[in-house]
Amino acid sequence: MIYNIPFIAVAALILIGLYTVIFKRNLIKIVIGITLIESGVNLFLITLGFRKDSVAPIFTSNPDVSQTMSLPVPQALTLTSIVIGVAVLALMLSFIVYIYRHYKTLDVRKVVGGDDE
Amino acid sequence: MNDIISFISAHLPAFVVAVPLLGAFLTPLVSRIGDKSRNIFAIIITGLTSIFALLLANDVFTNGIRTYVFGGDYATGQTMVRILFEIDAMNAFMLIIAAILPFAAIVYSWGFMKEQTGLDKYYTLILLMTAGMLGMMMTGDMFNFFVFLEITSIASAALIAFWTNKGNAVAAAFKYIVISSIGALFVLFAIALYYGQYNALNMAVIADSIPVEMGFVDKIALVLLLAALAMKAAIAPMHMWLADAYGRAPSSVTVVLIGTTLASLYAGFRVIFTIHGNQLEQALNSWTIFGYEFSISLANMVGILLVALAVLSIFIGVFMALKQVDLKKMIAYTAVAEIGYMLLAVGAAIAVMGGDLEATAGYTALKGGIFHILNDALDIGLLFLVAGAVYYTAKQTSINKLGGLARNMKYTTVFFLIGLFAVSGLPPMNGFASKLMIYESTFQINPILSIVAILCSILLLAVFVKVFYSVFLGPKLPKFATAKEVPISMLIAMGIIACIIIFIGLFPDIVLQNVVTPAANALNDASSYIAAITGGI
Amino acid sequence: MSRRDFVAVIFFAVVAVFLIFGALKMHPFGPVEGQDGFDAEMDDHIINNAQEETGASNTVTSVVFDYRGFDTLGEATVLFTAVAGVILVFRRLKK
Amino acid sequence: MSGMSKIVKTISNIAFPFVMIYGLYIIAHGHLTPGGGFQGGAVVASACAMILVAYGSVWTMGKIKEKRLSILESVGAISFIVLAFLGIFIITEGVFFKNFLANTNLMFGTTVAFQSTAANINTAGVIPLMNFAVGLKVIAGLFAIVLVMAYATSKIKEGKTK
Repeated sequence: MIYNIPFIAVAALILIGLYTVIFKRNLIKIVIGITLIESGVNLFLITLGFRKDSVAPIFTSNPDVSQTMSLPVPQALTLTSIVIGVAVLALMLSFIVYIYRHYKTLDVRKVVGGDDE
Repeated sequence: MNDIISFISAHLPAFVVAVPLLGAFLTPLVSRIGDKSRNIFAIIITGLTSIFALLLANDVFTNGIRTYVFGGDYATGQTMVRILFEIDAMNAFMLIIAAILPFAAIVYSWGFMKEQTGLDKYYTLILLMTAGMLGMMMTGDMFNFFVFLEITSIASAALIAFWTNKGNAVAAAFKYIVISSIGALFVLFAIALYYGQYNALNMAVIADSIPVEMGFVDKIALVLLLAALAMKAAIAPMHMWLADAYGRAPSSVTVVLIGTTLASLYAGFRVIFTIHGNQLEQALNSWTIFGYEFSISLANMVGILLVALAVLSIFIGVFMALKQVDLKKMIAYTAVAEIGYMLLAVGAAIAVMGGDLEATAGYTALKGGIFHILNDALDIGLLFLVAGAVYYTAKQTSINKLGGLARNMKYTTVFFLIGLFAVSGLPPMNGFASKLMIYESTFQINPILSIVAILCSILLLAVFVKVFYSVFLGPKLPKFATAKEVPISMLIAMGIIACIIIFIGLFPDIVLQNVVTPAANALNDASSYIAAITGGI
Repeated sequence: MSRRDFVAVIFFAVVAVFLIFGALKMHPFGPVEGQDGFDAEMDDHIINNAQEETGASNTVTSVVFDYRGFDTLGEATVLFTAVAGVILVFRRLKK
Repeated sequence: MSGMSKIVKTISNIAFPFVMIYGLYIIAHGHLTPGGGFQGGAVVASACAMILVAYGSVWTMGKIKEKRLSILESVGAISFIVLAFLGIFIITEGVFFKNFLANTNLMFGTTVAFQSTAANINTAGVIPLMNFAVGLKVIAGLFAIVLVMAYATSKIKEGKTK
C-alpha cells in the first residue's frame, strides 16, 4: 500500500485535471486541466522508470558504475511527451487568443453553443 | 537499375513516412521561390508518397508481412529495443486509402486555395498530416503510434482553423484539439500501463506477453485505449467534434481528415484483434443465476459494445444529417453514420468470433466492414470535394440558399450524383458492394441489425436526393447566373476519386479478392503478426 | 443539475474508481529486479549495450537519438507542426 | 507589448550571453551529461524570450521576422532528417536512423568501453550532430511561437486587429 503512493498521486493528478476539463467553463481553465492530466501521465511514466536504490543512467564521473541504474526508456518517453505537450499547449493558447478576439468571451458555453453564420 | 529498384524496395517503409516529412520541412524553403513551384513541389511529394505507399502495399500483398527496424538490424527473438514498422495486409489495405486521399486533396488545393494567404504553412501542415497518418497506419510500436497520433491531431487542428476570420472554425479546432489531446493522453497512459507491466513498447511483444487471463491493469489499459481511439474515430457518444471539424475545415483538409479518422479506427481494430487477440475468446466473467450459468467472453462483450455503439452512430448520423441545413455538416453527419456501418460489421464479426471464424457469417461481416472502410473514405471524400466546389463557386454551403447549380456546373453535378449513389449504397457504385455484404452477414447474425442498417441507408438516400434537388436542380437563381465551373485541378481531383469509385463499383470482386480478403485474414490472424517479430508461433 | 452534468459526474466517478484501483493494483513503486514479477529486460539491454553500440555515456540520450531516434524525429516534427500551426493561425488574411 | 524599463533591458543584456552559453553547453554535451538538444534549445529559447520581454514584441519583430525563424527551423529539421537519411545512403546495409559514425574512429567516432566513466566529447557518432540539429530547431521553433503569440496579443491590447 505505502509503496503505491506515487501511483495514487498520479491518479489524483489525472483526476484533478479531468475534473477541471469536465466541470470548468473557462477555456483557459480547460487548458490548465489538460496540462494537469499531461503532468500526471508524465509523472506516471517517470515513476515507472525507478527501481530500488538506483542512480541516474549516465556513465559520468560516477565512482561506482556497477550500481543499479534506473530505467532509461521512460525518461526518453517523458522527454518526448513533454515536448509534445508544449506544442499542444502553444496551439491551444493561440486558438484561445483568436476565440477571445472573435467572441469577446472565454466562456465555453457561449463559444461552442453559439452556432453563428 | 535493378540495384536501385531493390534498394528502394528494401527501404520502402522508411521512405513512405520520411518523404512527406522531408517535403514538409522543405516546403518553407521552396515557397520562397514562388507559389507555382511550391504547388508543383507539394504535388510531386504527395505523388511520390502515394507511389511508394502503393508499391509497399503491393509488396506486402504478394510477399507477406514486412518489418523495418529503424536504426539497426535485429535478430529475431532478441529483446525489442528499437522502433520498427510492421506492415501486414491490413496495414497495406489502409495504405491504399492513405495513398489516394492526400494526393486528391493536394491536387484539389491548387484551384481551391488559390486566393488564400498562408499557403506555405497550409501545404506544410497537409504534408505533415499525411506523414502522421501513414505513420499511424504502419507503426508496430505503441509509443511511436502516440507520437504520430499527436502529429496528425496537431496538424489537423491547425488546418481546421484555417479560415480564422470565421470564429466558429477556430472554435471547432479548439474542440477538436481538446478532444484529441485528451484522447492521446489516454493512449499514452495506456501505453505506460503496458510498459510498466511488461517492459515493452512493441505491439507484437506486448501482445505476446499479455497472459491469457488478463489482469486488472491490462483491462484498464484496454478500456482506455478503446475509449480514446473511439473518441478519435468519432464513434457515437464521442462524435460531437466531427461535425464541426469536418464542416468548418476547408474541403481539401477534410478529405485528409477522413483518412486520419479511419487510421484511428484501424488502430482500434489493431488493439482488439492483435494486442488482445489472445484474450478475445477468454471468458471474462461467469455468473450462476437460478442454476443457469452465464458466461461472457471478452469477444462477446467487446463485440456487443461495438455493435451497440455502431447502431447508435448510424441513428445519430442519419437523423442529424436529416435536419442539417448546411451541406458540409450534413455530409459530416453522414460520415458518422458510415463509420457506424463499418463498426457494425466488425463488431458483429467480433461478437460471433470463437473457433473458426471463416466458417461463420462473421467472416463476411469482417470483410464487408473492412471493404466499407475503403468505400467510405472514397465516397465521403468525393462528397466533401463536391461541397468544396459548391463553396468555391457560390461562396456558401447553406442548402436553402443554393439552387440551380447544375446548369453552370455540369461536371460537379455528375460527381455529386456518383457520390450520392455510392454513399447510399445503390448498385452501380462501390458502396453497394460493401453494404450488401454487411446486410447479408448481419442478417444471419441478427436480423434486426440488418433491418436497421437497410432502413438508415434508405433514409440516407432520401436525404441526399433532397439535397441534390435543392442544390443542383430547381430554378436558376439570379445570384448564380454568372457561376462558372470550378478550375480544372479541382475537377481532376474529383475525377480521380470518382474513377476509383466506379472501378470498384464495376469490379468489386477484384478488390475483394486481392485486397480486402487478405486484409481480413491478416486482421483475424494475430499469431502471425506476433510471430513476425518474436519468432516462433 | 442538468442531464449533461449528471452524465459527466457518472463518467468522472467511473474513471476515478478505475484509476485508484489501478494505482493500487500496480506493482510497488521502486521494484527490485526479479521480484514482484518485475523484469526490465529491454532497459537492461540498453544499459548494458548503449556505450558499446552508440558510444554515448548518457544512456538516456542514446535512447532518445539512437534506439528510439524515430520517435525523436516525430517529436521534432510535432514542434515543427505547432510552429507552423501558430503562424498559420496568426497570419494576415488579406494579401 | 512595449519594452520594459532601462534596468530590465540592461540586466537582460548582461544575462543573455551567459544563458546562451549555458544552453549551448547543454546542447553540445548532450551525449555525456544530462541534457541534449531539446533541453539546451529550450534554455537558449528562454534567453531569447527574456530579450523579447525586456524589449517588447514590436521591437523584436522589427529585428527578426518569424519568417526567418521559420526558415531556420526548417534548416534544423532538414539537417536532422538528412542525418537520418545518411544512415541509408552512406554505408552498405544501412537503415534509416543508423548511427553510421559510431565506433568508426572518424568524427565523433571514438569507441567507448562498457562502464567507462571517462567523459569524451568525441564519441557517440551522429548523436551530437543530431543534438545540434534539434537544438537549432528547438531554439527557432520555441522562439517563433513565443514571438508570434506575443506580437499578436500585443496587437489586441492596442485595439488593432490585423
